[in-house]
Parts: sequence; structure tokens; C-alpha cells
Amino acid sequence: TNEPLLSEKDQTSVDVDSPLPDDLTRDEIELPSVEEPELARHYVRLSQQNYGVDSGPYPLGSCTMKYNPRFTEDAAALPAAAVHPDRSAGSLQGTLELMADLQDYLGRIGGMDAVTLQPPAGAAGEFTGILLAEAYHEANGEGHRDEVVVPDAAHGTNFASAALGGYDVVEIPSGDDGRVDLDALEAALGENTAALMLTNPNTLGLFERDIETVAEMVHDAGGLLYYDGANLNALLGRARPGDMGFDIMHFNVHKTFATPHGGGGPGAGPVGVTEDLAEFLPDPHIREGTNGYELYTPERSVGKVHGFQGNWPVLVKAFAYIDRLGDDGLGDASAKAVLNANYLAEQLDYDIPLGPFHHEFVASAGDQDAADVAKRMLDYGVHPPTTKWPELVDEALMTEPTEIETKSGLDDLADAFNAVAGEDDETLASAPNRTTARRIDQTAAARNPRLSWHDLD
Amino acid sequence: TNEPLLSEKDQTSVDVDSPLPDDLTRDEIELPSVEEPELARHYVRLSQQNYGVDSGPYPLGSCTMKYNPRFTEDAAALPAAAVHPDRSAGSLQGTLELMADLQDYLGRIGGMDAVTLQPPAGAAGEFTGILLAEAYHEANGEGHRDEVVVPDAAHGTNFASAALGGYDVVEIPSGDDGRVDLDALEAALGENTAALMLTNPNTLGLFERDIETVAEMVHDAGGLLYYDGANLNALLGRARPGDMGFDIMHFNVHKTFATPHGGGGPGAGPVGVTEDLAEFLPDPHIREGTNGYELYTPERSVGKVHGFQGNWPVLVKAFAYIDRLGDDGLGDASAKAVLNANYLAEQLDYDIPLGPFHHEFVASAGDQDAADVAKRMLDYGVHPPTTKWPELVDEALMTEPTEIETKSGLDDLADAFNAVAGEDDETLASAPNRTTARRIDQTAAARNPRLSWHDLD
Amino acid sequence: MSGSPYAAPSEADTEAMLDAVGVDDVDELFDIPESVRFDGEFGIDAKSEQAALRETKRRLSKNDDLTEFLGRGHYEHYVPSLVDSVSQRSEFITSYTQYQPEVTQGFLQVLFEYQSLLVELTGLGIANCSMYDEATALAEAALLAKRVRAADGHRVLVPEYVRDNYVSVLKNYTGGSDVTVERYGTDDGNVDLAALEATVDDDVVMVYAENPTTLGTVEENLGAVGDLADDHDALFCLGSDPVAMSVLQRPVDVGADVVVGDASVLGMPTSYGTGLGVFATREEFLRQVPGRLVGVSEDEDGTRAFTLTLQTREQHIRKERATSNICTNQAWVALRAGIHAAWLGADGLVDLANELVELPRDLAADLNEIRGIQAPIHDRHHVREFQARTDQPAPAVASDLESEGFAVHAVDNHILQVCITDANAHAADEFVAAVREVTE
Amino acid sequence: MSGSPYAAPSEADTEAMLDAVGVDDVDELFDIPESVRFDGEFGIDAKSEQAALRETKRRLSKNDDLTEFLGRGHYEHYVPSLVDSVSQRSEFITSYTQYQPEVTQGFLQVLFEYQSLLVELTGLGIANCSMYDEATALAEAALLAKRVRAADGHRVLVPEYVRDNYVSVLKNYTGGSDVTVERYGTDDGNVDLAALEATVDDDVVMVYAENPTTLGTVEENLGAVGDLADDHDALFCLGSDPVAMSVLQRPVDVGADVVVGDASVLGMPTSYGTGLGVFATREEFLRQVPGRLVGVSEDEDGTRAFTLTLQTREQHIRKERATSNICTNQAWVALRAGIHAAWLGADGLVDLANELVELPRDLAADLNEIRGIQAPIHDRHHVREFQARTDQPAPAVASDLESEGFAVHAVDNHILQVCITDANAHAADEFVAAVREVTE
Repeated sequence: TNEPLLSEKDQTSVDVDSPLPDDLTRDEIELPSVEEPELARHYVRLSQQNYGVDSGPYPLGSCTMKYNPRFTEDAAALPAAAVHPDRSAGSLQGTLELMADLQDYLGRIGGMDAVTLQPPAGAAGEFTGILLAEAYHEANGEGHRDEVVVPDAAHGTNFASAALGGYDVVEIPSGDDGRVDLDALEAALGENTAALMLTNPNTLGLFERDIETVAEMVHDAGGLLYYDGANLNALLGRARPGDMGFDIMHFNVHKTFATPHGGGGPGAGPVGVTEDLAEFLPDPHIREGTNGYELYTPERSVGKVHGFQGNWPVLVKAFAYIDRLGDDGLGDASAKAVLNANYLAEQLDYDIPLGPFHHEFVASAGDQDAADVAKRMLDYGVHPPTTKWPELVDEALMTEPTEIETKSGLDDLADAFNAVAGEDDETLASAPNRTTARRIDQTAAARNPRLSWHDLD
Repeated sequence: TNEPLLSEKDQTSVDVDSPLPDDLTRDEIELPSVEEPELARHYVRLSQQNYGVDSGPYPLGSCTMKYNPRFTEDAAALPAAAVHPDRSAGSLQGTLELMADLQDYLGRIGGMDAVTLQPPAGAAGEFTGILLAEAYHEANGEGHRDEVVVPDAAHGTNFASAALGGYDVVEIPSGDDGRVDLDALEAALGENTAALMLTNPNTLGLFERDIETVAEMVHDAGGLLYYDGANLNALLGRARPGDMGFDIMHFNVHKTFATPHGGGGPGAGPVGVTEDLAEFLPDPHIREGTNGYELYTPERSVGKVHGFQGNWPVLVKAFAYIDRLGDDGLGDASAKAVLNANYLAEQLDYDIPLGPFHHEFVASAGDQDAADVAKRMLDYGVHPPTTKWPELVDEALMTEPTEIETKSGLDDLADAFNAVAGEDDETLASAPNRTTARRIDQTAAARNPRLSWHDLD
Repeated sequence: MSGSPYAAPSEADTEAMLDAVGVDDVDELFDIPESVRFDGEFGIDAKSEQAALRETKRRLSKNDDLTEFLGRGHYEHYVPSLVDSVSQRSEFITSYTQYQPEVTQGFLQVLFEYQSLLVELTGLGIANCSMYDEATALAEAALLAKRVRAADGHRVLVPEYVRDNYVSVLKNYTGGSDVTVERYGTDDGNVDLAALEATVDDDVVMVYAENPTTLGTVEENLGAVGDLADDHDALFCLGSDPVAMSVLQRPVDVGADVVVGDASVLGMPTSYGTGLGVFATREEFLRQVPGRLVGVSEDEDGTRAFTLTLQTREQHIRKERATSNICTNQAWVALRAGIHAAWLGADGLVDLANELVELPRDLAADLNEIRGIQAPIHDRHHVREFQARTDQPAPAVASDLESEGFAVHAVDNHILQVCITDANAHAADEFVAAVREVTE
Repeated sequence: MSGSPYAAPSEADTEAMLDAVGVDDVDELFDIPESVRFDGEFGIDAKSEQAALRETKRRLSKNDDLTEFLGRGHYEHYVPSLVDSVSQRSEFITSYTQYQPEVTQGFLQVLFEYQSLLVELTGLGIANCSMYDEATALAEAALLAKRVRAADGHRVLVPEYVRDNYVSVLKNYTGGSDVTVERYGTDDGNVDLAALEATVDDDVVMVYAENPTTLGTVEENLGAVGDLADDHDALFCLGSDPVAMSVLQRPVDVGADVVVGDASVLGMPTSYGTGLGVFATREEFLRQVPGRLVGVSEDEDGTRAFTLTLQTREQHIRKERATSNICTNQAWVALRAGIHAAWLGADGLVDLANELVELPRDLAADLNEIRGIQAPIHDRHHVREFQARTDQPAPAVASDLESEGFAVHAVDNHILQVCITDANAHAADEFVAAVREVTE
């Protein structure tokens, strides 16, 4: 049964009486006034109508839904972490040291020379990267470069972030093998190329084998190579973007470093760059000076991409995770993520056209509708994969179990996939049946937008 | 679907290799070894198969299931609260001050002169009270008193605690009005009477109107009057056991002061006494001395009833609750608890033979089986009342909504009661149907006890 | 210690899985050219949970324990325990964006209730689930203005009192859109209407003002600002926050077209600037709104159900033509803010806001008693904070106060800014004494 | 502030409810004779949540911040964050005893798994859900022994090293049962077998020993103690804890009939002595066991299900003939201990136990280097703790150490007891330095 809206439990209208003059205040405000016992029940019940990683498998491809270690929450909740961003550097040596160390860790992991922690999410990291590329070209007298090349299989944010930076997006088709088509790339590159944005392994889980050639081609064209960190969980300890020729990269800390996604955020999208680009990093940056850690403005800084310093508690969690796992743990995370994806794939009845893949694979639902497959999987108590994307695979089921599943968990997940694979279209179309809500009418929601309780009767 | 046992997820046998000589160690140990992601899911899923106060109404009569304010958890979790019991008093002035203040608060609330916080639960409080009564009589040269009088409607712990103290229990029948029958009491009292244990309002929710006469009779017989604090939530700010003539009382902090019951405990059962009994209180007791707070052994202390100082975190929670509510809040809690019980009763189709009741009432399921009624109520998503007890009411439904329910919550609860009241025996007998488990075979569990996973195939 | 404690397959399972996959070693599964294989070490030692937690604690313990009287966009209010308790529930914090609404009704309803709160506070028709913070929300507002304005235009006007930080973000976000950001004048801590009037023209796409302002002042002529913007078909964007809005003039009533702000004033402790960008606007701009929107629909059984809606605005569908590049947002912070607001209720919000008017008034009066301090410097009403003039150099005063255990802003050579809320009000007397101590 | 923030009915609802009930004022519902009505005040001021939390914090901040090297029955091990996270979930912490098993399968399974852990550790057939602590568990063991022994008997024998605290509890619990508690001799921190043999007779119902002992020593002749008890048809009760039991001799193998102890060594920080009484015994005594038992059964559908069982032993059914008066127990602490044990796993438990053998060995050796300190004083293996002899008066040494920020036990004029675990091991070097500082 549905949990009523707070507004259905109570609506209390309060006449605003204030120490301010009347003409500077509103007349009234109407909001629910519900005592704490009922509020607690409200939110507990709502939580029970929500599925998270702790509920079961969450093989959402490209989202890397890892277990969120609970101790990192305790780390982020330490009272000494709760500080105001305008505090003097001298009084925040602990915060700055932790940030400097995280910059250092990320640099080592990505093979990058300098890292900013300011971008508050992966997409913000991409946009920061675009700003950096722009500033770099400007500084080199190449401000005319106004194109960013993006493969068709890239995340939507790549396109949108480039566009937000004012760039024209040049989309290139993937080759038949699911990787960058070098001819298409060659055709797309030119004197106006500012950058190529690339995910590696790409969204099909395939390593871009020609990455060194790609890097050479982009660099020869005068462009920069940008690494989308969404799939970094596949490579930890085995390959580094910096070593492959990438000039700029972002990290998705919730994907790679197990910070919780929180139903949509907050995230953090630190950006790493090579030495040549370090002087452009956002303001302020952190370094160790003679009198301890200090904040400073890089010489040709692009300025700010967040009002303050980004999502600090998320950064604490990422730091604690990296610090706990160390080399051994990080390498093992990738190894098991790749093994789990390969093992799961091995058990599936669905066809997987492309490989060898790493931490994720894209199966094809074949004659079935991939979105229906997903809805039906919900009935088996598991979260479905990402569907219908990338479009290179028909009726795509983009699947990423991550390293947190046990063998028997993967077996159960495979059973769910295979059960659905054997079902008819009618069954799929009428799913789900065992969930809090049955299939929700998306069209009606968009046709008649009701976006607050004020819009309800 | 059932969550497997940990032992069904994994069993790892470890050969014990230790720095100790082999003859001082065991050979092996076999236990589940499950990584944290799967453990988190295990416990999250198990929690989802459990019903608490935050899940919905919990009108379990005599158990006073109130909302557990979350801030009291934060209070108890303060790092400064985590101390070892053997610390010097000088280094624990904060802990001792809080305990002294809680003793003081409880004394004021109960109308008692001195309070010990040591008993780790209500029943332990009862037993402590029995020890105090025994010591008191011994000290007065009346060690021959070997009987404790207990009304038939009293909690089972009263009988058991008296018996544990070595007393013969003299059970007296209640009068037709559900209260103490003065003639029966007169007959039971005598030169061997050590104490009368009384709950007021009693388990039917009825105030013992003759309490002053009862007190006089007990005292005239040379006995002590013991107050079972289970129902104190009905009286806060309106009457105090000390003022009614009680000599000893215990508090159930989870019932009256909203500490969580935690699925069975831990609780705390502080005991209050009049001045005459203070010298017998358990060792150590806390007082403010010239150099701050100190621990001392009361002159004729009964000794210890817990290895250390009882369930300290629970006491912190109780203190924080009382400190937050203050006079106004505590009085309001009782007022609303009584109002809620009366309002709910008004809505019910079941007969309620006795009154006027306070914070709880005992309805009769009439021709229905009260236990079946309870099972069927589970299907309506609410927790049922206590059933079949006290036996004074046929097919008793002992109901205590507490102050935390809203009017509409009570209306919904009444709907559940009344829906069940209108159903046939067959429907009731086959309930519940919408719960994690359906009706569980209690007889089989007792006939073939399997109490660990070692007993399963 | 070897391996990740959060990588589930046991040694035995790993062997069995390798067998099933048909390789001897997991390394064979990595299709990485030899030449880009990494054979080095990060040089990070694995640690126990206890040691890792201690390492974080060890670093953070080097922060000085100061009582903060800091604001200017990031504020602290007492956060009730219920917020942590609920928001840390696994089902909420470990979930992803609600792409499968049938199993995420709980979070969707939470976000819908959050949107509803902002609609009530602003009086505007719609609010999204969140932007990153006030600065990025302001930037998105400017981009929205650029998109929705009938005529092409190139200027965005913001008042002098806006933080440089925010203006920098605004400039970065609008840099790709042929928009210039300009400051306009202020007068005694409020918008200078004459200055605004002098600069506003038909090339302006958006005029921004704040209430309360970054200086803590209450704006007294918002209606006129709105009118000026309207006269030139520019959007009027107002910056505020959910607590202040519960008593200040309702944004819609002063003509605001967009409201931005930081709702992390609710539900979050100070967090080194973590935000929760408010974005509310008129219904007519619905299809140009950035970020996530939760709407109501029905499921197969005709039962009311919530879902993300109008996703065709977003990057994962519209790619380079999306209304914004935002994907991951601040949903969990919105959950926390929503719980806090619900816990306060209408009465509690208004009471808190009123307290935030009284506290700075009283503190300013107390500081004004001190020789060498004039407070407040603006002859306005204030919310939470105010500026004070110091005869001594303000940076030196701030530094001396730090030694006494207090943090304040030194915003100019002789100007301090002081913020007081329910969270630090208990230390007001000690603070005044410390200011006296270091200035007299 | 007026009324309880946790009393739900609003003012309007209250009026409607009073109407429905047919009274004008809630006072009319109280059937209390005028003469015993309370018309005074408790004199406790109502407070906001913030203020109430601050009041608790204010008091507790008066505790000195000492690094504790304390044990003797109450121990600290690092508690993983998962324990708090899970145990604070509403469904667990706000639930009551599982009287309706159909809606409390989750907690019942948790308790069943806890029982299983103790069965594995002890080797005994059954374990209950919990007693309050080790002391009350020991007392319940004596009462069980008295009940189950074929012949009547009146003596309970406990070794000298048992804490006076525990003996006081034991005496109180057995005071109503015609049982006397007597101490028997020890030798170099272990049971003195000769002394035990000299005193044990057919009037003895139970012999108690510990492993490790309160002194931290490992008992070396437990089998012989068990045999001596057995020779006189007395029960052998062994005190231990779940971490130590993972490596020490398995209780069933040394003839233990009952195992008691404190399982709050797992899952709980130091908590001023909060316990989790272990109670495990042989299957033959099943119907004489005190406390709650969770068993397995089936539901109507034939699905495995858990339930409290054998409740006819308990007070709410059998009243004065119950096996114990216990009702509320330590279920939530058992939940926490169970999570901690599961988190450690078999390997983790053994590793921790081994660390607890090595740490005191090494610390004793370090202290022994200090002039005026001999450690350990017992020529035994130790777990967690050991005693040291001080040339200077031990209470003065302990007091001086307190000034240096450390807490230790002064158990006799020249005897300190020192406890070291994974929780305080990081401070071992500073501790040794402090001891050197105050003694040399």
C-alpha cells in the first residue's frame, strides 16, 4: 500500500508573524506539521519502497554500483570534518592534508601529474576538463579550436559537457568491433579539434586496443585526449590513463571508489591532468608549502567550477576507501570486477556479440524488448542492467555486476536473466507484478506534468 | 522468500594455529566467512523481515511501545560515554553527574527518596526490590517474614522475582471490578508478609482506587508496599507512587522513558525507595561529595545485582528523554497516552468490560479466539495487542496504543480491529497470510527443539 | 591483508569461476596491450578498517577546533538526529538514480516532497530535484534565461555583493554561450535601483539579486528589481534559501522568474561547502529546466506512482542539445533537507527564520558597544549575519580571534562579517568577550 | 515549548478525540482519588532536542579523556562500522520481544545465528539468547545446577580470582535457594587443584573456573577441574568469552557443563560495564535453561520459520515456578555481537584471539624492562591482560598514570593489572614510556 504524502497527513497554514516589517515578509506559509514518531514511520516506510545495493544485485552497466563500506560514512561524519569553507588554511591543516593526500593518491592511480578535487560530480569533471582544454589552447594561441570529438557510444554527458563549454560536437561512429574506428577518427580530427573524449574500456566493456595510435593521432592534430573515468574500475593497477597518452581525465568516485550514490548524488568528479595543464586547474588548489598545506590560485587558473570546494564529505569517503584498500585491494577490486563480469556472461542465455570485455558486457535481448526484460527482472527481486544503450547492440542489456557479488549471487542473477530470456513477450510486457508499483505510465507523467503536491487534487 | 542462514552462505573450517601450546588450544573452529557486502545485505534483509515501532502501531498492552527518539541514540553514542566501569571516580565526573542527575529526576518523578540505577531490567529491579525488602526486615529483626503477596493479574515477573528471592508467593484473586479485593488482601496479609507487589494502574489499566487503604493494611501488617512501574506512563505528573504509600518501586525505562526495546533488551530497571530503605541500596551508589561526585557503599547495602553498573547506555537515553520533555512533556505524554487509549476503545466493536481505564484497556474477543484475532491483525499491517492475559477478561485483548499515535493512526488501527471482529473463525484460524511467515507451528518447535544451525540437516 | 575486503568471491569460488570462464589466471581476461600495461605500484599500503579510520581521524585532528561565526553562503543550523538516522538507511543511501521507478517509489516520493516544499516556499510552479549548489544553480538560471528569452541577448547582471566565487562559476558556465556577466551597483547593502536602471537594457537576459544578500541584509526593493527586469523582458532571478523564504517576501510576489539558492542550510552540518542547489521557476519554462524532475503518474493498476519525468531534456537522451550536462546531482542532500524541513514543520521553519532575524540584531548591538567596532554597517534588517567595521585591521582582528577559538570573515581591510544561528548562538557571549579582548 | 514532541495528536485532533470520548478535559479520564493526586512539579525544564543533546554532552565532557588499559571482565575491541549501521536500523532497535514470530522472522534469525555461534564456540548443545551479563549468567548457572543435580546440595565453589562484584551477584541470586558460595584456592593465577580437591565434596552442586581468568591467565588444568566436579556429580561451569573461545580449549572438551561469560566483548564499545551474558549448556538441561530460546519450526506453508520456543520455562507462563525471572534481556547486544562475529568470520576471530595472546606477552616484556616493575607476575600464558608487581605503591602509580592520560587497575598495594587489545595497542609505546616516567 502506498505511503501517503506528507501533505496528505497534514497541512498547516501559518500566518507569518515576524520581527521584520510586514512589507518585507510573506503573509502565510502552508506545510505539513507532523510529529516525529509519524515522520520516522513515513521515511522508514518510504525507504522500504526503495532498492539499493544493500538490497541485492545492481548490475547497472556503466554505473558501477559497488558496496559502500559503512566505515567511510563514519569517517566523513567525524566532527572535525564539519568545517566552514572560508576557514583559514592555517586552522584547517587536517582538511588540507587529507585533500592533498587524496590528490596524490588519485594522481598515482590515474598516472596524472596534478589533480583537482573541486568538480562536484563526473559531468562537472568533464566540463572542468573542457574548460582546461579551452584554456590550454587559448594560451597556445589556438583559441580557434572549437570542436570536440566524441564516439557515438560515449556517455551523454560527454556531448552535453562539450556543448556547455561552447564546443561543436563531432560524433564519430564506432567500428564493427565496437571500438574507435581509426578512419572515422582521422576524418573527424583537424585543425579545429580541441579534444577527443574517450572512455576506456568503452561502454561496451572493450579496451581500446589502438589507444596509443589514437593518442598519437589526436596529439598530431593538436588536440588533447580526455579520459572519461566511468569505467576506471576495470583497470586499477593494470593500466593508467596517463600512461596511455591521456592529457586530462576525471574520476567518478562513486563508481571507482565506492562512495554511495545516494539515489542520485552527491558525487565528486576530481580531474587529473598532465604537467602541461596543471597551471590551468581550478581555483583554489592545494599544495604543501613551507608552513604546512596551503591554498593557492594556479597561475592561469580557469577559476571556479563550484561555489566552494566541491562535495567534501564524498571526498573523505573516497580517501578512506583508497587508504583502506591500498595497492592490493584496488588491484583485486578490478580483478574480481572483470572476473565477475566474465563469469556472469558465461552463464547467460542471451547473446553477447562483442568482446573480450572487462568489467561489463552488453548482451542483446534479441527479439525481446530490452526495456521489458528489465521490468520483468524486477519481479525476480534483482535490479536489471542498463537497457537499450549503447545502440551498437540491438536491444542492449548493459551489465556490470562489479566485484561485490559472490559466485552464488552471480548464479542467482544469471538464473533471473535466463528465466526472463525464456518468457514470452506478453509476460514481459505485463511485468512487473511483484514490486511496490506495477508498470508506470511514463507518457502520462510527461503529458500532464504534476511536479508538486500543489498539482494534485 | 527466506533469507538463508549465514551458515548456508558459507561454512569455513579453520585449523587453530596459535602462539599458545597445542594442549591449551582447540583444534579447529567452523564458522561462516562472508565478505562485508553480502553481510550487509544479510542483515538489511533480515531487518526488513522485522516489525518495530517505526513500522506501525504496536499496541502491545503492558509493554508501552513508545517512539524511541533518535537523538537519544546520539546521546548514548557520544565518545565520552564509552568508558570502562573500573575508571576512578575522579576521572569520570561527567558519567557520575549524569547518573546522579538521573537518580534525582527519577526520585522526583516517582516521589521516592533514593534511586539505584544498577538493575539491568525491570525484572532485575523487582528482584532488587525483593532483596531490599528482605534486608530491611532482617535489619528490623523480622527475618521470619517469608511471604510476598501478589495479585493474580500481576506480571509473571512479580511471581518469579519473589520466588528467586526465596519467598513464598501468596496469590490473591482480583475483585469483580478488576481491582485488589480488600477482603482477599486482608486474608493474605499476616505476620509473615514481607511485601505486597502491586501495579497501578493495574494490568487492566484500572487505577487502584483503594490504594491508600491498601497501603495502610500492608504497613499495619508490617509489610512493605512494592510498586511495579510497568504502567507508570499512565500517571506522569498526575500521581506518584511515593505519595500513594509505596516503599519501593522500579521504573521500566523503555516503557516510561522511551528507550528502545531492541527486540528484547537491553533495558534498565532503576529502583526507588523511601528514606528508610536507602541504606540498603546496591553497591556502589552515587552521591555528590565535597570533591565532586563519588561512588560509595550504602551502610547496609544488599551488594550487587549486576556485575558492573547496569546498562549504562540505556540510562543515558532515559536521561536525555526526561531532560528533553521536562514537566510539560512528561505530563503531556501521560495525558495523550490516556486519551489515545480511551479514544481507541471508543471506536472498537469489541466489548471492554472494565473501566475507567487509563493508558491501556483489556477488550474481550468474545467468541473469537484472542490469539487468532492477533494473527489476523497482522494481515492488516498492524501489530496486535497482548492476548489471553490477564485471564480476568475472557479472550483478552490487552491494548495500549501509547501517546505516539495520531488520531488517524488510531482510526486505522480501530478499522483493523473491527475488520477482524467481523470475520469468521476459519478466516482467523488460517491467518496470517500477508506476513513474512504464515502461522508458525509452535508445538513442533518445542517437541523437536532445534536451537542452532548444528541441529539442521 | 590481501585483496579487497569488498570483493566477494572467495578463493575457492575464484578458482571455480576461472574454470568456468576458461582461463587460468584473471590476468588473461584483461585485453590490454603490453605497452600500456602498468607494472608499477601506487605505493598505498592496505590497512584494516580500524587503521584506515584512524588515519582519516589522525589527519582531521590537525584542524583547529574553532567556534565558527562564518556564513556568506554556507550556513549551519542544528540538524535533528532523525536526519542522519533516516538518510543513512541502506535503501536510500546505496541506491542509484531512479531509472526503475517500480522499485524506487520511496526515493521518488521523497524528491517529490522536496520539490513541493520549494514550490510552496517560492510560490513558483516548479522546482527540480537539485543542482550542485547555489553557484551552479545561478549559472544554470542564466543559461535558462538565454534559452527562453524571446529576443537574443548577451548580458547577465549581478549585484556587487555576490561572492566572487559564484561569479567565477557563472562566467565559466556561460562562457560557451556568448553571454557576459556584469556587476551592478549596490547601496547600503541593497541593490542600487538607480544603478541597475542605468545599466539594464534590452540586451540583458537576466537580472540577479539576493534575499537575504551575501552581506546578510534583507533586500527592500525586490519588486522594483523585478519590474526593471520585466521592462526589458529579462528574467529576474532571486537567490535565497528555504529557511529565509519561510518569512521573507515570497519570491513569486516580487516577480521572480527563477529562484536559486542553497538548500543545504537544512539537513547538513557545515561540510566545507557542500551545497544543494535550489532551482525553481515558472511553469512556462518547464521544458527548459535543467536537472531531474519527479512527477506523478499511475501504474498498471491505476495506483498513484512517482517517476522521473520529462527526461528528454536531459543529457542521457538529448546529448549535446540537453538543457544541462548534469547527471549525478545532490539527491541525498535533498533527502536530508526534506527531512529537516518536515521535522521543523511550518511553525518550526518560521520560528527558526525569526530567530535568525533576532540573533544578528542582538549580536550586532552587543558588538557595537565595543570601542573600535561599529555594527552593523548597513542600516538594514539582517538574516543570520551582518558586517562590522573595525578600527583595527580586520584581518588582524580575525587572526587574533582565531587564537581565541573563533572564526569570522575578514572581508575587507576594516570589515568583518559575522554570522550567528541557532548552531553557534550558545557561544555568543564568549564571542563578544573575545572580540572585546582582541580589539580594546 | 509545551507538551511532548513525541505525543502525536495535534491540538485539533485532541479536541475531536475528547469529544468522541465524551469529556471536556483529559483530566476527567484520570480515575485518581483526589488525595493521591500530585499537584507539584518535578522541576525539570523542557528543552529543545539541540539543548537536551548539549546538556548530556556538557555533563559527559567532564570525563577525563584517558587511554584505558583496563579489563577484568569488561573489554574493548574495535567495533566495525557495520555493527552500528545495522543495529540502529529501526526495524531491529524499535521492536519488542518476538511474541508474534510471523512478523519478526528477522530478529529471530539473528538470535538463532547468535545461539549457533555460541554452540560452535562452546561445543555444548544449546545456548540461550542472552542473560544480562557474566555475573548474572554465573548466578543462573548455579541455580540451574541446584535444580538439575540428582542429589540435594548446598555448596557452590568459585576460585579466588573471581571478581568480588560477581561473587556478590552470585550470592544475591542464590540467597533464596539455600546455597552457599565459597571460594577455593588458586596457585600462580590458576586453579589450585589440590585446594579444590581438598574442599570439593558431594554437597557441592557446581564448581566454577575461568579461562582466561580475571587475572588474564590461561587455565592449564581445566580437564582436571572438570573431573573433580564430575567425581562429585557437581556441574562444571566455565567462564570465558567468544573471542578467547575461538582458540582456547573447547569447553566441552574439558568437561564443561555450562559456559557463562560476557559476549559484549564483541559488538560493543566500552559502555561502563554493559554486558551480554553467555549461557550455554548441555542439551540434557534444556528444559531447565533460563531465558529465551529461539528454535526452528515450519509455517503453514511448510516453509522453515523461527520462533521463541519452550516458553513454558519462562516467567510469563510459569510465574513463580519459572526457571528465572528474566524477561527483558540483552537481545540487541546479541545482535551487535553476532554482526561483529560474522564480520570477523572464523579466521578473523582466531587472528584476533592470537593477537590477544601476543599483545600482553609483548607489553609485559616491555614493562618488565622498567626498574621497579616485574611483569607478568604469573608464569602463565595470558589473554588480553596480566598483572605486574610495582615496587612503588600501585595505587600511587595508577594515579600518576592517570595524570599522564592512562588508566590501569591497581588491584592490590603493589599489584597493577594491565589490559591490552587491538583497541589500545596503538598507544602501547606511549603507555610504556608513561609507566617508566612515573616509576623510575
